[in-house]
Amino acid sequence: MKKTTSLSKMVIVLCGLSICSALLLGMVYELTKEPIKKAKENKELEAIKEVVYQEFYNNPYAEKHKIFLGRKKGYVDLFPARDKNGKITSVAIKTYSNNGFGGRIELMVGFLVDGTINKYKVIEQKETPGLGTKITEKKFSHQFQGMHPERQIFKVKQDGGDVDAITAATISSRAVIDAIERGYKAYKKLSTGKSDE
Amino acid sequence: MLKVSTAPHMFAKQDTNAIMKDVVIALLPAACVGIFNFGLTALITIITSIASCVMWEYLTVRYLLKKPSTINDYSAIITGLLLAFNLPATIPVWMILIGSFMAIVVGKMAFGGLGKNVFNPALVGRVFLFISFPVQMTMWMKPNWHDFFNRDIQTGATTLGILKHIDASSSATSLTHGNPDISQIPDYWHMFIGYTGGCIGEVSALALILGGIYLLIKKVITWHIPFYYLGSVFLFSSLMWLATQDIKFDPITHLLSGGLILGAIFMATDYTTTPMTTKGKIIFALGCGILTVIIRFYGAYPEGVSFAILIMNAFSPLIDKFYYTRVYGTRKK
Amino acid sequence: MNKTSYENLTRGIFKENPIFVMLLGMCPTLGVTTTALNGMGMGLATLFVLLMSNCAISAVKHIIPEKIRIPCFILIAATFVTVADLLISAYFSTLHATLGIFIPLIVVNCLILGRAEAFASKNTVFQSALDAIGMGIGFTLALTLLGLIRETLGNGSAFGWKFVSEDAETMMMFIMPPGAFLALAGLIIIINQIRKDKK
Amino acid sequence: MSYFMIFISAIFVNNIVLAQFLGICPFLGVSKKISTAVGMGSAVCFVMVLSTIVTYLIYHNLLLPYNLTFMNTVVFILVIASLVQMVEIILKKTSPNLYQALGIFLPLITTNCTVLGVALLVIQKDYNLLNSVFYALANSLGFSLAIILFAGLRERLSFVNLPKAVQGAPIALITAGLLSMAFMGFSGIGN
Amino acid sequence: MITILFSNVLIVGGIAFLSALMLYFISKKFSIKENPVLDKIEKSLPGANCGACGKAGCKNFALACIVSSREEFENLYCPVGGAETMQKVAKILGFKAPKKEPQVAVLKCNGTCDNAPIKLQFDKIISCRLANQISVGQTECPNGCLRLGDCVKVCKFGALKINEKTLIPEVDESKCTACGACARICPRGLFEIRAKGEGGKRVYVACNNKQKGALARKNCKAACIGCMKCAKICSQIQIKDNLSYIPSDVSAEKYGEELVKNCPTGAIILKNAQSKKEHS
Amino acid sequence: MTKTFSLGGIFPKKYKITSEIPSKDAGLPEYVYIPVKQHIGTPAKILVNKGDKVKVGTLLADADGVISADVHSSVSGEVIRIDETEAASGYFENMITIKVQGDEAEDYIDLSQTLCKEIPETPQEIIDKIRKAGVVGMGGAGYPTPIKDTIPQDKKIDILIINGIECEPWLTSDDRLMVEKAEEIVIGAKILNKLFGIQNAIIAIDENKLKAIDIISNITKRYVGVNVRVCKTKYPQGGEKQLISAITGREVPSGKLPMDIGCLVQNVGTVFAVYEAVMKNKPLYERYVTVSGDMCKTPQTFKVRIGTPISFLIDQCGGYDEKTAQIILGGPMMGNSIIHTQAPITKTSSGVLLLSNELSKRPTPTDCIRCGKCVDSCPMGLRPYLIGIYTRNNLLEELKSIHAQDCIECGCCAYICPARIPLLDFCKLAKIELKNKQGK
Ligand SMILES: Cc1cc2nc3c(=O)[nH]c(=O)nc-3n(C[C@H](O)[C@H](O)[C@H](O)COP(=O)(O)O)c2cc1C
Ligand SMILES: Cc1cc2nc3c(=O)[nH]c(=O)nc-3n(C[C@H](O)[C@H](O)[C@H](O)COP(=O)(O)O)c2cc1C
Ligand SMILES: Cc1cc2nc3c(=O)[nH]c(=O)nc-3n(C[C@H](O)[C@H](O)[C@H](O)COP(=O)(O)O)c2cc1C
Ligand SMILES: Cc1cc2nc3c(=O)[nH]c(=O)nc-3n(C[C@H](O)[C@H](O)[C@H](O)CO)c2cc1C
Ligand code: SF4
Ligand code: SF4
Ligand code: SF4
Ligand code: SF4
Ligand code: FES
Repeated sequence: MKKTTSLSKMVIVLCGLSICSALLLGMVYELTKEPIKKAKENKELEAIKEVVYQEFYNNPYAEKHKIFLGRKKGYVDLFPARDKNGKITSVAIKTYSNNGFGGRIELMVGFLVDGTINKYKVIEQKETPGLGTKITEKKFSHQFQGMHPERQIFKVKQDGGDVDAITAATISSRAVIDAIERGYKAYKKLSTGKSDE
Repeated sequence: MLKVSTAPHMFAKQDTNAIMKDVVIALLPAACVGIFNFGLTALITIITSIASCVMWEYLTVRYLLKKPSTINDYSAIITGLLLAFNLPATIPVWMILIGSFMAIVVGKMAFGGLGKNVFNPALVGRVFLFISFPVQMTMWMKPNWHDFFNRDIQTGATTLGILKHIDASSSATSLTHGNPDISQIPDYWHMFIGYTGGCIGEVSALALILGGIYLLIKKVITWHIPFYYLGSVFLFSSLMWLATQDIKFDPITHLLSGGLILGAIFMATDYTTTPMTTKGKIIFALGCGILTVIIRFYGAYPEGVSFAILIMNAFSPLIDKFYYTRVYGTRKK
Repeated sequence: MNKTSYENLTRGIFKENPIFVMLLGMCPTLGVTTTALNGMGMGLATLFVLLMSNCAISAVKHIIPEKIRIPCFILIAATFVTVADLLISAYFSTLHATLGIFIPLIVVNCLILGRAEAFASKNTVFQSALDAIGMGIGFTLALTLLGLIRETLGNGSAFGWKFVSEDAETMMMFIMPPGAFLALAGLIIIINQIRKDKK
Repeated sequence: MSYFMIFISAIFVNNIVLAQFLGICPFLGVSKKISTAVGMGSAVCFVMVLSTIVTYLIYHNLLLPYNLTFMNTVVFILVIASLVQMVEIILKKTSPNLYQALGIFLPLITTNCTVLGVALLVIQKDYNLLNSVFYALANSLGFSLAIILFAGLRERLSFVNLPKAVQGAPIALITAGLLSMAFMGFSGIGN
Repeated sequence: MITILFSNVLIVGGIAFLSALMLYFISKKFSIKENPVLDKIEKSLPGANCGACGKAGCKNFALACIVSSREEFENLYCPVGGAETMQKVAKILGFKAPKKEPQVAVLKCNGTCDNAPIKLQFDKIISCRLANQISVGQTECPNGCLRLGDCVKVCKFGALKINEKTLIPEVDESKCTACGACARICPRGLFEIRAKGEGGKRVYVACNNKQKGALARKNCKAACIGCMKCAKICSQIQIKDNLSYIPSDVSAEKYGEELVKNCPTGAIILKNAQSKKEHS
Repeated sequence: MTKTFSLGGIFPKKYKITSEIPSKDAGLPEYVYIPVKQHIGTPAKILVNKGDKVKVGTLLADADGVISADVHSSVSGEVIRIDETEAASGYFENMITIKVQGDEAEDYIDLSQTLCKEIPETPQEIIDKIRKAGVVGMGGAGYPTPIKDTIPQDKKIDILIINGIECEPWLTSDDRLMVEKAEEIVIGAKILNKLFGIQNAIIAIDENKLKAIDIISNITKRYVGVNVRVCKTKYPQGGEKQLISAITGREVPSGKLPMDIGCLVQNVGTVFAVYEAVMKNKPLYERYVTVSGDMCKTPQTFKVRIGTPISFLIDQCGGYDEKTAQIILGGPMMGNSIIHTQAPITKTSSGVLLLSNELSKRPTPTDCIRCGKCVDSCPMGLRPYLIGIYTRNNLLEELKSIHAQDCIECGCCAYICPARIPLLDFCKLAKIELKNKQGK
């Protein structure tokens, strides 16, 4: 305790340590930069693979479209999946809703070319475990396969629609519908040829 | 041999047991309405709840705390009865066991038993069940005055559930466009006598008020908490109602529906978990009222009474610490 | 292995378990233990950081001036936390997503600094490493156990394997915040009881 | 999000201690008396707002432009630790009473997750500076509210003779659990 | 890679540099003289905060030690820590430790169940201090033990308990620190903090009854009746208000047995007549 | 409008079974035992010797020190013993034992029954006469009246309150006194009015003493400056501070005396003693005492010579058997149990109660259920449950901060507590400890 610390020693030690730290971390960062990016890409690719209609032969990731939905509604990403011939069989759209119980929910939704929903996968959600998280379960998500946002009344039953909401998690169910609808709008916008990019 | 003892040498008749017995008596009318409404299932729920609360208390006292049994002070019976009052009649028996465990063991005995707990045990049990099993806890039986043994359970939404739903779907237009749900809201008279869906004990305002009057006469409770609690809910929902003309703020519906009257008369008045002084009690009741309104109008839950009381329970020690009766002779000039 | 080394290694596992006995590092303990696997992941990440920082601190302890002791210790811990963060996000990206903000928060986990102050700043590198391993294992075990209990009660599964049917009712409270407190309280009561019986 | 909603959300709905699990150690450790809880709460308020401003500025003016966001943790904690130490030194000199009251817990603010947590969260949530300050203030108030309420409850419990097995940490955790359960009543407000 | 490393080192190093600088200057500017001695003394005290030393808690005692002069220090004594602790404190301060004989609390009442039978029924009186205000007590001895155990409740060291057979409190010598709390609380002043005596051997009058002999005997067989027999054995012993007092410097070794033998009522007690080990 | 105090209070069962029974002279016992200390303060200095012949009214002991009071003989006879004698509590106190022989009074005493209405004395003479008569407060505390009634220069009394409440259950001695000596009391009030130079004496009587209210209000119509106020029957309406707040709306600040806010409270018995002292030169040697209780065979209010053994009164009421579990001196709320019935009645004894076990049994305490009834009942606005908790944990600072020292020991809290916690005991302990600490 009696040691009086000199300024120079304090500065040298603290700076020295932080410089070591900076060097070490800089290197680790460089080393992990690629794997991290890959991991992120892979995650989306996995999701795309899961929701599109058929196996694809292109790299949808490379053909990413950003679709602008108006100032308030923001962007969604669209990934086309092509067959061997390069023909688009279905598209995966990374869409979202801000109306989840815990805030933002991100989904990857697969649409057939006519707009029929194929499957969706939840990429990110902060719903209540055991309640809102049931949107990730098959029991709920399966009902969407084959639905078409325009042909069916695309609402939960409580609101007079055709979708069975999760018991006690109507809000989350509505949010999924909202997200899918947003994706569908984007898809329609694109297929009617008014792409932004 | 003459006895020596310190003053005073006479005592009021009313002791802890007498008080608790009075509360049980005051709860009976509401229990009868519940059983009348929901039949055998309600009776089974009430009995299971009381029995399991008493059982848990006995087990913890005898085998964990290793003290003489305290079950004959009737407080576990009140907790059991009030827990049952806060459950839908259709609840499975095993859930009642879990709920009463939470109420008695976690909510009461862990803190040292009667008079020491800081949260209302019955509400601890109810809220635990409510959060854990939202589906079962929101299956409301419709009242049926004709068939005691009715087996096919008809469920429907409670008044507050309907109000909440209007809120969620199309609030602004609900009145003008004749939302089908509104027709399901029972009229005031039915709500007052209790011909409506809901938890076993909360449906009949009439029966609860009768019990409350009994408690007032017996001087078990004072009028402050029920009055200020109900009054503040009425006031706030009236203000909202006047401002918006929206059915979901109808103050009388709010007074009569949900567990408000049950909570105001029987649960916000629980001695142990509420402030000690009249001043504190008034603050407590106002807090409960405001929180109830906020949760009902803005929260995820259709009903806010349980949470409001629990939250204010947490505030009670602070209220007790900072708001107390002015000591004689300390008046500021 | 001599006696003190053995003692240093095993102390953290039961006798001075950082969670059950010393109540250190409560935030991740309660925050991430919604499942056993999350708990284990967090535990291992902490173990890694604890080990590295304990070693590093005991190695440089002599040159650190008193006044900036804490900033220095924490800087060292932060470095290894960032290493762990980067590695996990590169190679275990799903885990990274679930642990979220709690990974960077390892740095302020009282356990790390607590051991740095109480042990590493006074002992050799080797002993510090043993201490870190012991404490880390104790921490990991505790987190896994707590996660397991919460997962079992709250979700009806263990290490991701669901042993009740999809529709079965589980006590959802246990995977929500209040359940974390209650489950830990229950666990500590049981452990207190065991320790008492042992005595 | 309006400032009002930031406040309501941070104090009641997503209370930093009871719902987000940050700062549990001081929450359990410094809550035996209301007076110390008040002291800790105000210390956290002060340090949290201060450090959020500093880290925000560093992040947006140094780390982000130079692509060094991976250094967040290191830089933030370094800054926070130094700040806390400075506050401690200053407090010791200028207000010995407060220093005495907070005792050994002042250095513990460094290892209080809330401070670093909030610094990281405002970055994650992409708030602007003013929002960040509000968010930090709201969260520290949320922390104070939780710890003061909890201290009130514990002060009451301190006069109760409890069985050995539940004394101390277990009963504190049970109380905290029930408190957190009560606060779940606020969930959904703001949706 | 190089650019990242470079900017990283520069920025992080810079921040560290600045932090260190500021820390240094602030600690310079706001530095306060700490008294490491205070800390040391406080650490060597027992930390019971019982107030037996006459100061409000251990910290204040430590403060008093620091500011004390050599003579003043002689008068400071922590009975709980005893000579050993004072030795330590003295060493820290560079003083000589005050010498004090080890002390212990003794009960000046032998109104056991046998000696003083219960004549009055107490109905749930919770405290000796209250009972003393309203009544002579269960045995009707106006100076004797009330048997309600205020002393037991106040002893922080668990050195007292009411003996179930005799109904009066009993001092556990091994636990008693001579803090004097019991002496302060007993409404009848029945405790004396007394030197332990050579080899723990001590002789004292276990009675506090100031009534005249006959009256005293009426309520308690073991009452001191002021018969002067003890005073004849040793001139230091004095009788006042019909009550004998044996000062602690009366050697128990020398007079103990004789005193006990000659007291007609058995009011004189010789503690640890045999050496301690045999006793146990 | 009946007046009452605003904070707290309780409504115990009244048991005023002796209120309609006219008082009776208890007569002369064989021996009387006169303690030299029947008041707060220093014991009086004994002037007589063993063997001396005394008459009624002979000065036995002289006030000694600032706060003390003279003690007179209540009988005629021979002093046979001056020694420590067993008092009601069992302790030994200095008493003068007199063997009664005949009933002769000192000449200076006017024993006629005529009313004297004129007050010729000056204030100084009034005080002197009160002092000479050995008058002490008969409301229970026994504070020497001449000292209480000597108002320092810088203070001014503007209202004299005469306390005829008698709120304790069973007791009716003040009630009977007011009915039987109404006019004397009113004149006594006038005397005190003159002493303080005011025209504002208020006789406070509680609602259920209909007869006393009726008689006294009729009399006061004829006297200027003396009025009657009816108070609600509520315990402890008779407490000094409660009475002041009921009558005047003022509050005695914590730690201050009533005279600081211009009030003075005097018991009706004291006022009657003042009348007799000033107008009849009669020292305070007898008083009204109620003997009652559920184990008392023929309850009765007596006019008793000071020093009469309690057993002498009990025997006149049919004695007591083994079913009597407890004998209380004073009221059931504030009185003390006694063990020695040979002990004498003193200037401050207002009643003797013989209680059965059922009535007086101390119930077993259980855990506090935090009902708040103790808080609601405390007339001082204290929080008795907290005093209990803090006392048990010996937290003196906290006790002080919640004003535990202001407790008037009325016992409302202990009476009402459904968990039967001995709250009054804790309050008393708290006060003992606080005083000890202050002393240090
Ligand atoms: C703590 C808590 C968490 C909840 N989590 C969700 C959720 O994740 N998703 C959801 O849709 N509803 C959730 N809810 C319920 C909603 O707030 C709302 O009550 C419900 O969705 C509408 O009721 P219903 O589905 O029974 O018609 C939650 C409620 C609470 C109190
Ligand atoms: C220790 C003590 C000192 C008092 N001093 C005075 C005094 O100086 N002047 C005075 O008028 N009354 C004094 N009083 C009288 C009180 O104000 C009060 O009238 C008296 O205690 C009787 O109160 P009670 O019968 O409520 O119990 C004193 C009382 C006590 C106990
Ligand atoms: C709780 C309580 C109750 C009392 N009740 C009475 C009562 O009923 N009548 C009465 O004369 N004095 C009563 N006293 C005493 C008065 O406070 C006060 O001392 C007395 O009236 C002063 O008059 P004194 O000095 O003439 O005795 C009571 C005191 C207390 C503390
Ligand atoms: C007026 C009154 C209301 C009560 N309300 C409740 C209640 O809401 N919940 C409960 O568990 N017990 C209640 N009790 C019973 C008892 O006080 C409760 O179990 C305690 O909280 C246990 O310490 C009540 C008792 C009384 C006298
Ligand atoms: S020694 Fe004193 S304090 Fe102890 S029990 Fe006897 S009378 Fe009470
Ligand atoms: S017995 Fe008395 S002197 Fe000895 S430690 Fe206990 S309280 Fe102190
Ligand atoms: S005894 Fe004291 S605390 Fe109890 S009610 Fe009376 S004044 Fe209040
Ligand atoms: S009256 Fe008794 S039970 Fe009620 S709060 Fe007071 S002490 Fe507790
Ligand atoms: S781990 Fe969060 S405060 Fe300790």
